[in-house]
Amino acid sequence: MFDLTLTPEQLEMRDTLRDFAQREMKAAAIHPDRLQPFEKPVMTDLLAKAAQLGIRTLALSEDAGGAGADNLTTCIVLEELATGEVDIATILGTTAALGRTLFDTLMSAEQKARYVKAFVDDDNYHLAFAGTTAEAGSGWTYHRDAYDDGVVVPTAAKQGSDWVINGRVEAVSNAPLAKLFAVQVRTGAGSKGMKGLSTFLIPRDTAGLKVLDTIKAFGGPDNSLTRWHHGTAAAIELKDCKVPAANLLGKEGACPFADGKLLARNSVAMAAVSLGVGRASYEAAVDYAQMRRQGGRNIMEHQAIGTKIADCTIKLELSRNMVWKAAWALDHPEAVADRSLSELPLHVIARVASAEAVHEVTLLAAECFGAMGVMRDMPLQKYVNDGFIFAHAEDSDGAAKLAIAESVAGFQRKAA
Amino acid sequence: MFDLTLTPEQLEMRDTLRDFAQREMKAAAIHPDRLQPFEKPVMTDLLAKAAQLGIRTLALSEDAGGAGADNLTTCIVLEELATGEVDIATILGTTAALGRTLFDTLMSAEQKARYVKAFVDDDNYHLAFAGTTAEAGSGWTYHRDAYDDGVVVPTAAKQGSDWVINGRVEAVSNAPLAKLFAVQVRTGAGSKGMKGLSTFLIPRDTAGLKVLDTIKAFGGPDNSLTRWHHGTAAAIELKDCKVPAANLLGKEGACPFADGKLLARNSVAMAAVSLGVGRASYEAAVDYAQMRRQGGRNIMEHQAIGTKIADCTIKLELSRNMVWKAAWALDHPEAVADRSLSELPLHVIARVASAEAVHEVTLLAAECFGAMGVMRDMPLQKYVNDGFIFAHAEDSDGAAKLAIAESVAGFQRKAA
Amino acid sequence: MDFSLNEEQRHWQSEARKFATEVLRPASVARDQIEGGFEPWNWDIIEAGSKLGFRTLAVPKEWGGPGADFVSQAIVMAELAKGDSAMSKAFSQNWKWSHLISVACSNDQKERFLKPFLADHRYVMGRGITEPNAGSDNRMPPEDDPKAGYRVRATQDGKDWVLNGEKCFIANGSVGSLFFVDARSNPDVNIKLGGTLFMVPKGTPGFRIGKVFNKRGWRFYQNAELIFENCRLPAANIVGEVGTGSVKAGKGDTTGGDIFGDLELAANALGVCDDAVEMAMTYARTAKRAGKVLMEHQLVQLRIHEMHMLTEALRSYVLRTAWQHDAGEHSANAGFVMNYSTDIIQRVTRLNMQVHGAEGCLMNSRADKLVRDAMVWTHLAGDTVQRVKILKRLK
Amino acid sequence: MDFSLNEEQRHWQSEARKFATEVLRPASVARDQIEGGFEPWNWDIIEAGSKLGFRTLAVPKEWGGPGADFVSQAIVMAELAKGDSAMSKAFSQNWKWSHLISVACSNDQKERFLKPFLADHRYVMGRGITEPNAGSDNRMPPEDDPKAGYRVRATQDGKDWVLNGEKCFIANGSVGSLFFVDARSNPDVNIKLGGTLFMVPKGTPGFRIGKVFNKRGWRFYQNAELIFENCRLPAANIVGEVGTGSVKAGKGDTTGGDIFGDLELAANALGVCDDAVEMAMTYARTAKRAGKVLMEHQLVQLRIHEMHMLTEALRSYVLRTAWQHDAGEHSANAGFVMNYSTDIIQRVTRLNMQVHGAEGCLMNSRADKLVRDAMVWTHLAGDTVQRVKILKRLK
Repeated sequence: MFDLTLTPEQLEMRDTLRDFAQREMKAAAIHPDRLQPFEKPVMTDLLAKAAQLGIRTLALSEDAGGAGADNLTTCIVLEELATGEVDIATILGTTAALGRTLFDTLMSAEQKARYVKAFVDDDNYHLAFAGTTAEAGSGWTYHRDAYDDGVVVPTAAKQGSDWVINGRVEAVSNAPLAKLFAVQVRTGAGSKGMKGLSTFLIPRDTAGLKVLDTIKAFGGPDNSLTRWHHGTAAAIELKDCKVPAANLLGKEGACPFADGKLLARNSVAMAAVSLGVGRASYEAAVDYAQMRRQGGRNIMEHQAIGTKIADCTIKLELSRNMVWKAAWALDHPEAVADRSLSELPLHVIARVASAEAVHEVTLLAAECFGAMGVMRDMPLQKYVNDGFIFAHAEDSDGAAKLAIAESVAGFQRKAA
Repeated sequence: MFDLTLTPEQLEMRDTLRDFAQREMKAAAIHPDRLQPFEKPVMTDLLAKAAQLGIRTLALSEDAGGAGADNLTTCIVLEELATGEVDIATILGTTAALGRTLFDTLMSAEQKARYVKAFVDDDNYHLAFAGTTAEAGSGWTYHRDAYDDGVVVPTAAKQGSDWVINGRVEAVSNAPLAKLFAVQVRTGAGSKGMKGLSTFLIPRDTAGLKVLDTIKAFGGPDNSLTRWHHGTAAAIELKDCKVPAANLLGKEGACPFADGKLLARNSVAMAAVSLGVGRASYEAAVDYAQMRRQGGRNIMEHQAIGTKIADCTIKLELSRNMVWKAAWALDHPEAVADRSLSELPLHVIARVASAEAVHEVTLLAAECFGAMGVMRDMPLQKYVNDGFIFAHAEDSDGAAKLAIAESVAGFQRKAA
Repeated sequence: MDFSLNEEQRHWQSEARKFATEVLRPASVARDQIEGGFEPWNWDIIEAGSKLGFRTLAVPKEWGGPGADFVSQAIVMAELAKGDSAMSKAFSQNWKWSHLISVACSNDQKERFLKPFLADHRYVMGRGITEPNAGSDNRMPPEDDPKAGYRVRATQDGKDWVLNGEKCFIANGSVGSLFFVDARSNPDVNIKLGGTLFMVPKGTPGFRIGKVFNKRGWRFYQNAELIFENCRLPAANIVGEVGTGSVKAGKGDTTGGDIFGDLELAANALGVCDDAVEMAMTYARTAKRAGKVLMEHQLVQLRIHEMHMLTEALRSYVLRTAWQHDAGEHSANAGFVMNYSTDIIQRVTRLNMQVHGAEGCLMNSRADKLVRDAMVWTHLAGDTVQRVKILKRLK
Repeated sequence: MDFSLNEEQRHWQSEARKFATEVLRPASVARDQIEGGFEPWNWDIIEAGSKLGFRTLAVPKEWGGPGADFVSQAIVMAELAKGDSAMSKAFSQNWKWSHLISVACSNDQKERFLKPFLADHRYVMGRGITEPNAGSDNRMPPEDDPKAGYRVRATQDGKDWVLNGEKCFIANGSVGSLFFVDARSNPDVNIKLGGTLFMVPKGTPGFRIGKVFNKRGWRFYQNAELIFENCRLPAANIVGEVGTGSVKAGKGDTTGGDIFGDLELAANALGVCDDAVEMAMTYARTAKRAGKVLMEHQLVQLRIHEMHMLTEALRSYVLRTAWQHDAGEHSANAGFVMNYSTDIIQRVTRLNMQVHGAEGCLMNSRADKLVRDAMVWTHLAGDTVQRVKILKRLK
């Protein structure tokens, strides 16, 4: 029965996080001293505080020691957190989503027994997935079979009961903080594309695993590249990294992440994070428009500003509906079976639609601020930048739309 | 508890109407002989058939003899109907929404006793509201008090226990078919604006009530105006039209429609109708794109067409979410009280957002058809025209957005 | 740099403006409201405009035409289109073919076709490329499919050629006296190698008009099917060589874009935008909402601002491109400005409709007409295939 | 009509292109990546460009300047901006004030200010209008509120005037040698009657620089607070008459728009768009997705097509407007093309970023820089107040 009522627990979590974001995070996050420099190190004290509120283990099952929150609740929480600070929301969202996937879905009982207690107990314990999926950039192979040359991952060779891994993975989200990595490697010698991939659990302190420098504001030759992600990320390097066969996640040569479905949870979480940024910029604009006087009235009372505010309102409302729907759908596959929901890839639609909407909202919000919208001591320019990053990610841009079109056409790609 | 599952009844109604729209309505609605001429008379046989499926009394309470459908179910039904033919969906949607409002909400027991049986029994019995509301065009008075000179309605003078009404109302939806009118009149001599308005129930056969010619394709001096609405409409004229005081709806001088809130149901219904048109054009484009070959493949397989299809998919998905949310919200004011829903005017957002989306969807769909998108014997050009009408209505255009901005600002207009 | 018009350009501008104001505009909405595909057409309008030189404007002076330059042509199209876009197109549609004749045809062909064209005020021309299964494939033949593109078959029979097949959506189809028809002289190779361009006069046995299309926009302008059933033509009716493909046969492309066709649509769009801006300004200064004329509402100010701004940008681009044609400067601008005009005409006519708004259940008929006319650009001037094709013109 | 450049215009174009390629572009991203508000500034670049005439380009020949026409000015700005938008603006920012001096200042003032400006390669100028509570109210003073607009107070004291108050967001604030400051000589009437324009040289007692703003875009270009605490100026530093309002004092408006200021931003945007188009083309021809270079993907083709199309439309409009200025033709185009350039620069730089896409967690720094530079247009050249104001220029 269709019902948009939130549970008292959901409302309470929303209140708690909204309060935390407004009171504790925001002042630090948008302090001019933090806004002006290019580098914005993760505010680790706030990250730990947020972890103490249970966000890190939010989605982990209650049995395993988490809060067992469903995807919708997770989205509600992450949106609030992101109104306070986007990197913290991204880091926690990544760990929370991976926590559920790794511990509750993929690990064997034995593996879980080895790692879950430390994960639950340690507020600074984060998770990272280092790998690629068939979904990543699939739009570029629109209506063609998968193109396999792009899939380069570390290789693993069997050595007794161990595997020895060599290779490098660029730009692994959460890597600078993660204590446990799920690393995709090629075990099948001579295999290509997404076939012959396996995933290993590798604790950070494993010999041969090196987390490289955190990605900085500028990089590349002559600083020709600019940091372009939320959260925190670094490359990892594996040099003769020996991992016991017991750390293999699932079956050899059948990487559970390969088809990308397990990461739908993460797409939706990131969509919720984007909503938080959009809302932060929108709320700033509404407040300012009701205070700033020009033309003999508060600027809110001018039709031109009113139109911008209304456009923001509409875009955020529509995006949130879509994100929540996609989140709920992930937990309720039966709703597709009974035809309450369509078979469209709702998580992709949510990610694309919210990214575009939030991008536009941050720009409209900045316009309300005039020159102050580009000053580095003001938060608007950062919200705008955050919005650009959401909108120009591989999984939220034109190629992602093509994945939607393929689904409409019922196209099935032969895996490479 | 958040839940997007539809009831078996909702799914069944959707199937029934989808089947009816596809099998019975569509062939007649988009037959070249109907598409080519400017005039498109209402297909009264199909209208009656749809009425026999119970759509006319869909929202009327079960006690009163209707199906007692909630707003969400009504929207699901109207969307399907509109994929078949937009005018029939509009007429039925108008009658269904007014049926609930008039019989179940506004009429006294005595009034209901007089009219409800005929309404329920007669498949050709339609309803019309002739009047104006403070909401209509309120955006133009953005952040100013209501402007009263615009409110011109017929006047009523007491004569014994009767009221004698004189005046004219332009462009009354459903007037050509309606058997019962709710007519807004000014009873308070000297009153201005929305104050001093009353509403009377006036059966079509009342002496002195004349329904003028149905609005045709062209009108105005030198045919300088073009028909620009869905459904069917005509002006009504009241000449010494004597109506017993017993036909007063509610209290004298307190027109229940004045603040526009009762018509929110109608906004949402029309938003659902717009979705149906958008979907019809979208489905036509998807079918065509999977059949038409150019460039050595079905055009669906070209990225440029895939992008258009994906954009349509996203827009329709987001609009439907919003319309359903607004529909559900109308039946669940408690969800605002418990903060599951915001206090925004969701019905306005749904109307504006769906109108814009459907407008864009019909244009994108027509683009997929090339030259055939503008030929009058093909349905695409009609869908495009329908989309324009949705997008350029007073309650879906720029001024409507300003009403949303006023709500964000918490602005309360002094009624004129 | 100098943007001012010379005397001849000013002359054509004022002639066209006068004709548009006095003849086209008064007939515009009325003809648009006539039912049917053919019926909105009117020969008197064509004849009146022809007498002023608008039908033959592009014919070179040495062949007895006015020989107006491209800047003048652009200005005339825009001025006429401000009166009625479809009527303007009915005139300018002839220019590219008269241009084609003078550039690519033999003297014999010129004698046989250019002279009657000049002499007869009701002689109009068209070109048949599109077929039911060959639309964008004619514009951009897929490399991996040599059979793609038009399929009307041309078979040699002695000294003659025999055409069989169907063309659809052909401009001036129902009223033309002469058609340039692209046919496949060799069906086994791609259209650049197997295509030949024929001149088919009205009345040729085996050639007839099929269905006349009934359109949503540009209702005055004619569009029909051409049907060839053993239509026999002398080899003397071939433009250029057999099997050179139609672009090459037409010696089409010397300035980096189509010599004229692309600019034509951009200039026409400019006239429509001018019309829309004027309509919106006039209306906004008189109609009121909430006690204030529309022009005092920011909502409307921003719409009209945008309309005016986009129209002036389009004017600048059209004039620059016309000048580039005249100067023989290599550029892909003709194609780009055509695509650009698609975006602008649609945006500007829609904003005009928004400014007018719905009055109760009715919309200003001309505002509605402009939007419908503008929709024609979608497939003529700005679909994605055209954009991709034109991008390829860049060096 | 003639769009070709004359010899002088071609000269300035090639000089500017060379300087942009050899000096500005190599320094562009590096200076953008320097932390701080003032720090990205570099006097050597200013001096090098000044020696080539770019700082003083608009000073009339009779006063010893290059006296370039508006078309040349537009071309130079675009060429320099293709190297670096903020650096281009740092040069052209001086042109309007040198223009103002030559048009509106007394000979005595010219002697005192134009001569040193010409002589010193590091002499740059600015104008102070905006204040914390007076932004758009300066552009479009509300009719019902005479106190709206700038509030810096100018009080007469004997033959002198004394300024008190603060200006913010003042271009060249931290590096200028001379500022034109709008002050309120009569606070009780609106700024058109109570406003007076003062020339305030650096070093005047009571005048100092406050905060230097740290911006997201145009990081090279300076922006600061000006603070006046009993800053005493001789009456000889008043431009024009007391209480004529700043526009009138500056004899600002003889072509229907600001003589120069509006065109300046449009021409600068053109250079940025040219840069973006070139970047996108280069990248799309080498980077691959799914085994094909980006340029073979329709997704990317359509983006680059749009970038090129919009850039050429903007170029056409900028050049036409520059010519209109030179011809003294009345038009509101300067304002419209400025607003237009806002829309175009933002769209084109964003498409460029989309073409580049995210490479893992990194974005091309220059693609990112262009987007940030483009954001500056939002409030300088295209906010809704400016659009509404410019619409009012239409007759």
